[in-house]
Amino acid sequence: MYVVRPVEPADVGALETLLAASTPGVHTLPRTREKIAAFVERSVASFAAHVDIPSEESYLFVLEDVDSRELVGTAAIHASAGSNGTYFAFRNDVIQQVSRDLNISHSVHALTLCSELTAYSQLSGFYIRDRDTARREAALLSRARLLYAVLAPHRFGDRFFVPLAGVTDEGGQSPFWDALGRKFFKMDFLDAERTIGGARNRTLIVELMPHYPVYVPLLPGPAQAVMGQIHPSGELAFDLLTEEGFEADEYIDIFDGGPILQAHKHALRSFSGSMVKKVANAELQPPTRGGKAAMVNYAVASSERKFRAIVLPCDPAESSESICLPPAARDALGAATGDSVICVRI
Amino acid sequence: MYVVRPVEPADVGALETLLAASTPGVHTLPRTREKIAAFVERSVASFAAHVDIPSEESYLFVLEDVDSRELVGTAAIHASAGSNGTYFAFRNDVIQQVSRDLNISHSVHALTLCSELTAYSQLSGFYIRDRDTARREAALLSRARLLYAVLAPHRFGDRFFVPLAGVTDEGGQSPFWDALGRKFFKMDFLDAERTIGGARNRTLIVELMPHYPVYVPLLPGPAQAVMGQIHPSGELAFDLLTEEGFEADEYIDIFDGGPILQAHKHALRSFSGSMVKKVANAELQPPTRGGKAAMVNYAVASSERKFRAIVLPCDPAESSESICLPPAARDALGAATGDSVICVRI
Amino acid sequence: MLVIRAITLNDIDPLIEMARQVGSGMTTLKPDRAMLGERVETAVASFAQTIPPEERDYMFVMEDTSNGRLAGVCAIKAAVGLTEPFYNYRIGTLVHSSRELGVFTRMDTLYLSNDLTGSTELCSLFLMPEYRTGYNGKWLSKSRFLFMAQFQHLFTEKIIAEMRGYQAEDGTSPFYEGLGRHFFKMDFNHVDGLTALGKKSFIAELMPRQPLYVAYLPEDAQAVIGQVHRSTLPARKLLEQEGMHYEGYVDIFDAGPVLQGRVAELRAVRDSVLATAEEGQPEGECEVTLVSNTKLDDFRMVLTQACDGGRKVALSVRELQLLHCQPGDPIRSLALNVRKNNG
Amino acid sequence: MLVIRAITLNDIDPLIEMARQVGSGMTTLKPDRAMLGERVETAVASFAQTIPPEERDYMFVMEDTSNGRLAGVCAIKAAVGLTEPFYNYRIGTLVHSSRELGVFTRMDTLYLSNDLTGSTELCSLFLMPEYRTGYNGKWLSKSRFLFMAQFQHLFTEKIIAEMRGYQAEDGTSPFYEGLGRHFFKMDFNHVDGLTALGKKSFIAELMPRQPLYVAYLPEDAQAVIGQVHRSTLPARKLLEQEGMHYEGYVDIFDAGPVLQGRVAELRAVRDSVLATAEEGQPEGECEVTLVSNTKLDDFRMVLTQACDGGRKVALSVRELQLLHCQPGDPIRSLALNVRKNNG
Repeated sequence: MYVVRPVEPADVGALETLLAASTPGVHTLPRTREKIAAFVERSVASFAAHVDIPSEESYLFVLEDVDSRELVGTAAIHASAGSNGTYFAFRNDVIQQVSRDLNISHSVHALTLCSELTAYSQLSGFYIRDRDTARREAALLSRARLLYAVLAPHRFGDRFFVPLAGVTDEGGQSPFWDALGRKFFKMDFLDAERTIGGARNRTLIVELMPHYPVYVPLLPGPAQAVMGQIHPSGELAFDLLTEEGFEADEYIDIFDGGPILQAHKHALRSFSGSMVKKVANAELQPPTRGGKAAMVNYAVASSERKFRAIVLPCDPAESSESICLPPAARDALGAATGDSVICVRI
Repeated sequence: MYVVRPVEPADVGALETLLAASTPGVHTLPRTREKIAAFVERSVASFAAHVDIPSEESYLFVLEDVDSRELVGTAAIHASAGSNGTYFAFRNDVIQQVSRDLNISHSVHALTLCSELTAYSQLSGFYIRDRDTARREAALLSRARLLYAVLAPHRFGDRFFVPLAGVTDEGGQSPFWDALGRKFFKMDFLDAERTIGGARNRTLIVELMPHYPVYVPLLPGPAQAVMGQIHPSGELAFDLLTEEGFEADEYIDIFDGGPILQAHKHALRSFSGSMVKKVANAELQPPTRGGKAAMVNYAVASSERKFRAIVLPCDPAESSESICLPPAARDALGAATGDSVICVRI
Repeated sequence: MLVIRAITLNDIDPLIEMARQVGSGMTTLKPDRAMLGERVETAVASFAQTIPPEERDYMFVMEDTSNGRLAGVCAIKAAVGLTEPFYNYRIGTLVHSSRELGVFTRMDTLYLSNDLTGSTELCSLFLMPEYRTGYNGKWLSKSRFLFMAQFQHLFTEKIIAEMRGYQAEDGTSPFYEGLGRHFFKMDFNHVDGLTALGKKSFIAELMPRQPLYVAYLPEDAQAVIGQVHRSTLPARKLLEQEGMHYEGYVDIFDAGPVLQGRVAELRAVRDSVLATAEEGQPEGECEVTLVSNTKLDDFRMVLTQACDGGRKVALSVRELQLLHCQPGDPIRSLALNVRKNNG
Repeated sequence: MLVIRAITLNDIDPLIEMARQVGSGMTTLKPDRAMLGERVETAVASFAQTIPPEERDYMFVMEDTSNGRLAGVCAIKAAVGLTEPFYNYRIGTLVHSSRELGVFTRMDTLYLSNDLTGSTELCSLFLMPEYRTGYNGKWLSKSRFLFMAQFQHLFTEKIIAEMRGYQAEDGTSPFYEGLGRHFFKMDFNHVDGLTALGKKSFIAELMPRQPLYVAYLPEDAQAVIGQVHRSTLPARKLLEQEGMHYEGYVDIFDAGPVLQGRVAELRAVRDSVLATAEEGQPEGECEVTLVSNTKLDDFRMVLTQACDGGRKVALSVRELQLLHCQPGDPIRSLALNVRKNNG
């Protein structure tokens, strides 16, 4: 069994080992012990903070193997993307071009530097070690952040977004960057990402990036081709997020042209589909209608104050006031029979 | 009893009488017999047309008093707002301004001429004679267009919008126009509306209107004050449309600054809340659970081919496969027992 | 002998004949009787001052008096863009700088503009191939400056001349291929033809409005911004000698440069001399000089030898006849060639 | 007697003293020892040519040799905007025209630009109040043109001068109140002070980037675009006489005009004369003339009488001393006043 829980100070060493394998420029995660420790510290403070208005809080979750106590994944969420400045993205505008005289009608795409995502909450730092095999756990890890937001809505905005890494070649070069950012920054993609620390809310962006819309037809073919395309490593995250209800197409990243998925919380299944249930004892409750075959996977999360989330197969719980959890699940959640939990189908 | 039905050639005279009382610049309806006849002719052809892709079709509905055969209201819907050009609107952009050096952070609104609404379907021409007393019939009239779209989705876009008349003074002057359009058009608001015939998809708009964002703080106070505000005559329509699921705030009209409400069809109650039911005979069916008190108002619409819509109080029909209609209602709908209709709570 | 003179209504037929030889590339001189006829009428009214200054279009013809044929034509349009928008790209500079990163990037930018609205335009210069010898081309081009020097009060502060832009060997415009084609979706010649017909609303409809960084364009498109067609190089040099400069305005289709000048700073205005006609032979150290009469309604000019920087102009009887002048009449002179040491 | 000369390191203290008297409004001359000291060092290196041309900053002082005090200062900055963005608004024209409606609207537009990046700037002109008599102000301002005429190869093609913008009686700027204040949310003087300190990133962060129609601004803001502060009118006229023009660039805060000129077309470049110093008294019809030596590393200038358009300059022994010249040395002269008939 795996559990998602807030990161703890004691996790720093394990995280260092885990994140050594993450890809810079793709996973927006720290890789040095010092930076990892700072991130963990910030997260611990954020979970402990009393929040009135979402601001600089940053919450880091880890996926832990309950048996071996090994950390196998991370996922984070920032309360407000632009709390520290303005979060910049390219908005994908469509301009209708019609000339009745000439009987011409077509649309031109233009990328406009915009700051609309500034007050959104931002998902990031999604990394799982065995991403090809652990699909169910990956789904839990990705969604657990949103379940936390369901439990603690005052800590987050009404809208969420997730930038996914765009396409780069084997050498770490980005065709999108080469056509755009490089002309203004005068440096390589990886150098730029290193310099800016993956951030999109810095003053230097407004100083350096183009203020006028970029007409897509003027971009070289390779740059156009990767606009809104995900890095292969992001496919799993992309699938999980679109299943969740996130939508692509409207925004792309200003550096690598990767997609930025976004949604109002009402459009997200974690919000619209989660149900509050009382914990019941699985052993005491006979399986209903049709046995194992009818069981579905639920992500179940405990409380805001002591947040834990697990995924497990259960009987459909829609029509019941309670959800039946076996002892191991209750232990992992830290929830006793009769406690309230929220659950949502995965 | 009132019924909403497609306009017919024989209605021209009655429409001329009805629309004489509509307000130019507020109701985008023709007022001369010739133009009314043309609109009716176009509507008749549109209803009769076989449509693959929504284009220049324009559907006009009338609200008729079944007993007196009097016409008391109109409502229209255009299949594609920009079929005849590009539909222009101002998008209400918010620009985040942050200077860390100076510790300044605020947002600036800017209006950008955009063409995003071009492929939307457009509701217009909503007019009802006794708008203060006939609230239920007004709701029917407004919604009937959407029920027709539910029945004939291939005739319309996935998104809908409705421009509502903005604020003008007693003399028909618009503070928003005076601050913006007048500087480019060099004419009075009513002259401009008359010249352009209420259209927002004409070449002359792209020729004359500003191509660069208008920073709202630079507009005079009276113009800022009326941005997104409705003309008093539009309050009823506004209320009905927001109940329906339309959202304001994102777009305003380029001429008078009035709000443009818009929504994806999935967000509209006519789409998400309408149910297909079989017509049952009200006399044969005893009232269930609690009698009259539990009855709710339903808008009921018949088929695409011979469209009629009425509103009437019924027993809740959610859990039933049929809806019970009295003979008068069946007559008005042209629906026999056993026919399929769609209905939605009003 | 050749004389340059104000056009008359009698010139319409020969002018149309000449326009047939111009070929494409000059949009203001098409062999269209209605268009050219109307234009000559405007020109005649301009010299007669019966239309307002900003509507005038002064056309000049070079006539071969030996056979009465027209050898060339040129014009000065008093003000462009007052009835239809006159579009250009203006090249500007934007600096993107971050002190934190130590990055300082200076970028050229294209702005779609109508800045030159109302400028006086030198245009419609054409010399018949058989007359392209000696000083004829130079004289025809520069004749307009002498006219402006004489009638300076008729012209706006600024004058412009549009130069044909660079074309590749195959006749395509790299600038158009790199920019305009993406928005117009048609061939350069088609676009060019539409503008010649005065159909310009498609520009407002289809042209991107937002400032464009030049760096977005393909390199071959970037390289030709402000570059003239090979065959236009000599014409450009002539105008630059007279005090016109490329100031960053280019054609929106082929990026050919617009040369600009202040009337007050033209060589002709600074250096031309108001003198008195006398009959005789030039004596002493002379140079080739443009000499005109000072009559607006019957403007005429010859090319001859004059001394003392144009202050002494001895004209032959034939030349006086060509100028419609008597000895003692006022004349204006300007050396054809720019003096090395300008005073 | 007064002499204008290249600044030296010994001038730092008196210069700081002078800067105390300048008051606000001149951002390049603040009484800050570190800033001014560094600037004088740059100037000294500039005259000595030990730094690259584009980094140079030629400062001149007017010295009263009777008491050794500094009477005034002025400077030529070789290139602006190469280390920090140099912002201006450029006034452009956009035409909105519909043939169908018969509407033709010509509108002025403000473009935020860095177009003047790299231009040579005339700046930091200040004359002590007690010396504001006679020709002193004119001479001090124009001295820079004679320097540029002598060392033309050191300057970019174009020069600029920023003029203080219009202010209302109460010291507020109608342009700032109508535009900048909406975006900066602070007082004009505060904004002005920040730019003086070189803190300019807030401009990139807060200033609206999109072209603005002038018609959006309140009328009093529109009216002052390109207008100078009342006290700056004479300075503007002086520069215009020398061949500088307002070409539609203004300050982004107060809309004061930027005057621009082509070095090759300055009166000083056209009309100044390279002559030979001789000792004696001026004879014949003379006029007040700027006379300088031709040494970059020890540039010095006096104001005196000269004849024959400056070709004949007879200097007193004292003047020769002030110029650090011997009879027979080359000198350059330029009439202080513009001649009515320019040749």
